[in-house]
Amino acid sequence: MKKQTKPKLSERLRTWDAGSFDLTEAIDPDPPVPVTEYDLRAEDLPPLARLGDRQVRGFRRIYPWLAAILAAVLVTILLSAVLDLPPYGAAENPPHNEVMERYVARGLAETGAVNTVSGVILDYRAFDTLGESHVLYTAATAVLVLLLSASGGRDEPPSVRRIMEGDPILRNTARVVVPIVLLFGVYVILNGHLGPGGGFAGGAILGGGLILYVIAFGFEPMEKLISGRVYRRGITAALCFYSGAKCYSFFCGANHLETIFQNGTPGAILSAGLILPLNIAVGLIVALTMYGFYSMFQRGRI
Amino acid sequence: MTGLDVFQLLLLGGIVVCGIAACLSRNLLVCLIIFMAYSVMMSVIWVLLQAPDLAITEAAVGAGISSILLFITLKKLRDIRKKVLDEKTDETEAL
Amino acid sequence: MLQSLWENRVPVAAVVLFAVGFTTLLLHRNLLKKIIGLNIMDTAAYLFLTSLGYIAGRKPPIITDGNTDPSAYVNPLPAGLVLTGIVVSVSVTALMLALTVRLYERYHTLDLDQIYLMAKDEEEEKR
Amino acid sequence: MSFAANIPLFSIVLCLLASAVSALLRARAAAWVTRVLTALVAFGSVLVLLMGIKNGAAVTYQMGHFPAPWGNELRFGILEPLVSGIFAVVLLSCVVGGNKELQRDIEPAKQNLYFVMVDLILATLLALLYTNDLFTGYVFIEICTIASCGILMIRRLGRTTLAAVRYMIFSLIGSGMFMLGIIFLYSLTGHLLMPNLKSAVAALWASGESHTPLMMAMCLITLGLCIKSGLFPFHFWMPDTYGYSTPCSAGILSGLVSKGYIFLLIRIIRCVFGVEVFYASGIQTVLYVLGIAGMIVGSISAIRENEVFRMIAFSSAAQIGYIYMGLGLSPALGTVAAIFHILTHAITKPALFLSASRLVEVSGGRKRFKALQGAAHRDPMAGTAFAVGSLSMIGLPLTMGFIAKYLFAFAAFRENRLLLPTLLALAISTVLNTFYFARTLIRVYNTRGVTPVPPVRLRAQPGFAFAAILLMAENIACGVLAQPLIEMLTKGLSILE
Repeated sequence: MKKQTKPKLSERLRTWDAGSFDLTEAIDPDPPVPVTEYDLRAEDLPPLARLGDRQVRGFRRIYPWLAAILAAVLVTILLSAVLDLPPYGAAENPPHNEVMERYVARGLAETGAVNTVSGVILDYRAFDTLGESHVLYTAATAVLVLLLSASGGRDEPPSVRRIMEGDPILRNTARVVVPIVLLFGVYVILNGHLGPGGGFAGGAILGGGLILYVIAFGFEPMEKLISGRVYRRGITAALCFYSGAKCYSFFCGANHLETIFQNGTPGAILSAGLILPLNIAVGLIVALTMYGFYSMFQRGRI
Repeated sequence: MTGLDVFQLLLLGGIVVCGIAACLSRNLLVCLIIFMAYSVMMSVIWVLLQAPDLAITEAAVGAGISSILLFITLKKLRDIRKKVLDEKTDETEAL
Repeated sequence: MLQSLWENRVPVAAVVLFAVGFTTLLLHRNLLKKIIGLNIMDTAAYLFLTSLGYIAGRKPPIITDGNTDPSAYVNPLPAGLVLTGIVVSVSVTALMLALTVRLYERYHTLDLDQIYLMAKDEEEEKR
Repeated sequence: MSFAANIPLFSIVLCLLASAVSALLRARAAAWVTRVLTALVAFGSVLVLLMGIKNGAAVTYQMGHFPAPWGNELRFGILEPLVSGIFAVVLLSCVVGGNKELQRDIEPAKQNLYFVMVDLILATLLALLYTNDLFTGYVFIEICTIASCGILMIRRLGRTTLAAVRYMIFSLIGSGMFMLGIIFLYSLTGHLLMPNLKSAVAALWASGESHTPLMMAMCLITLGLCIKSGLFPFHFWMPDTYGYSTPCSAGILSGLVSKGYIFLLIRIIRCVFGVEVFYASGIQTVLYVLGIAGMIVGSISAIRENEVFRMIAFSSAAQIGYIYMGLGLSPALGTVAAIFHILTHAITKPALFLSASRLVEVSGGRKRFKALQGAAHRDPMAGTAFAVGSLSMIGLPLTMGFIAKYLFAFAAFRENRLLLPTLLALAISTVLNTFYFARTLIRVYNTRGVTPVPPVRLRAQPGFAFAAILLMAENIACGVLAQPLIEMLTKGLSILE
């Protein structure tokens, strides 16, 4: 038995990267046909002959072994460091210091958020979160740059449309599920300061609901709600509101001025000062971006 | 060792196995499905670590949006391949 | 050794996954695999960070019944940081996937080495 | 608190707002928004700098109603506004000087998106300079990575997309390591704010407990930033990245983005690890050795290159080597020299990329050296800018490069142990630098074999002329009036801690 497993492992390692290009096999049961000049070269010649350079070929042979060794070395080094850390789950570990105590003990009074995590990310450490929504915005812009097709996506291949018009089972399921998903997303956004959730989770759920709707019914009905213009203006408005509001509260905080926002009664839906509007803005950004990603990948425009 | 500990240990073993399997699997579709399972298990671990916010976000973002994007990319790649293939057959027929 | 492995079980699993993801991101030739490796690496780091906030036997940091005693809840800060991180990793994933689509449109393969060689050929033909 | 203390926050938010609004504007309007923005940021930085010099101490700016360590903080003394001002001016000249090439390289419908990315890069550079919190640094590093990839791959060449993928892969590996380093530090100290981290790290180091994880954290953070800034042997994404992007992007990426990461590393060494701990850990020796190796290997690769853009890119790898050598040399003088070289490189490299692209443009778009024969006569302004840049890289007196090399040598004389290898490396690398820059200069000024004689002059570009004059003036002004600048750097470095 042992003799059999050993070559199997080495075989596995050798094909670890070389064999993983059966993209066609994964989704297309037909045997791969040479498609272009490049494909012809890549597939008709023996696997590594195209790499004429002997050095490259030698390097390729040791590639998987190199990978295995690197992983093993990395695991050893990191483990040696991790085993020296304070034990996991103990109450006296360094992270559980005065910072955490104030977040929990005074978070409710200072931010008005029942969910302390929301209070931390949207009030105590709001600058990080401001950066984070801009990460999403940057990525959305970069994807737009990459995938926006020159024709504006009007030459959609018919295959896309065919797949988009989902079958009756999908449509009828979507008819029931989509409203629930959207409602749940809105609930998670609005409830962010009271319970688990918040703008990011809720926005992602909303985005998922919109994507499901589009998969079932196609882009045309969605166009009435979210056109390219609505998408761009929505994101810009939400980001400007977010930056402006946070800049105002940073400025007031640094200069020891009172803001006009009140914390209200803890636990009420209209409470926690800026956290609720910020959650809505973040939710809007996330939902639009997620839908935008899908739309860009699917048809090259929004 | 309580029952929850055992459950957590099983999940931890599960994500490690899934992580390695996703990297080693040769079929890309299988690889993506394993990755989805990995994300779902990760969000359950986060529930056990008393971080429900993260669990919701990971379930929606990691297992939801990321996976949808990966699948749509795979589909897009197949479309590109099909388009090129059709053009090629058209050319040979014209000849 | 075994004792400390057990004591630090979550961070141990996290660093193992980090190493796996890291290696895949660095050395795998298939672009989609690289992206999956990236995601595994990121989530492993976040798992590590989350485990730092956990305190055995405490509740999630959502104030219930007006009890604001810090010794009743786990640490909310790592959860907040990870929330930020998850969004970062999905953004990067989307960007990498878009780059993959563009490269595949042009070279019809996902193998980075082959793409590199083809790009080099292209360059020489132009001269 | 004086009003000037609010300027860093306002600059960052203004950049973010500008980037959000530019998505709705036309390309021309977006370009003007970016130009006005960079000018405003530069002006604001001057005000902050004046305040810093007057106070003679660093100001911490509390972000919001909660004091650190609960909330975020910005922190600025002399060094940060100085660097941010120079960065903003360089960015302005890149955007103005590379405008013609931008319009050639980028589809009209996407040109406004380019300026969105540039605004975001400026915002992240400012945030990386000013932040006093490690995790904020991580978030802005990620924005910077994505936006840099954006301005790189916006040019629709296959080779550019490939370069973008490789750039992304290395950047992501770097950010992953940086993140893991932060996590290790957090698990050991429980803090993310730099001053608290510093006292906790010093206490931990003195107690000798948890030595392995602490070293691990320091190594991971340093290594992550080294990979992202392209220290040898992680420099091989550079030639493709700089060589195939549009010249404006090449200038921004080589001159500013990688320098932003190095500046963050200097901040972290000073304000997180602490000088005593870091220079006792042995990491500085690794940086020193890798820096010297990068200087030599980068220069040799540049000599072997036969394309002007890739040559400049490899020369960038060599210059990054200088900076790390200075960091590894000594905490005081060596670091001053390194920061001076950061500024030198930030001012010189964009000038080289922009002028080289003009020279290529007037030589029929071919990048090979052979095609560049006599190019400086066809566009004298580009020729002058290229000459000044090259001489500064070689280190001729009156330029910034000379002062930088002098400072490196001066720092080496104070470190007896490292005197000989440093001087030797400086000498070898200067000879190599001279070789390939002089070769190129002779090529572009030599008219032998070029028809017609005298060569036809092509129409000058006002935008490029503006940028070239701005960068050359800055270079020579800083080279001639180096003494006050060095004093400012020394003072700034001493109040950084």
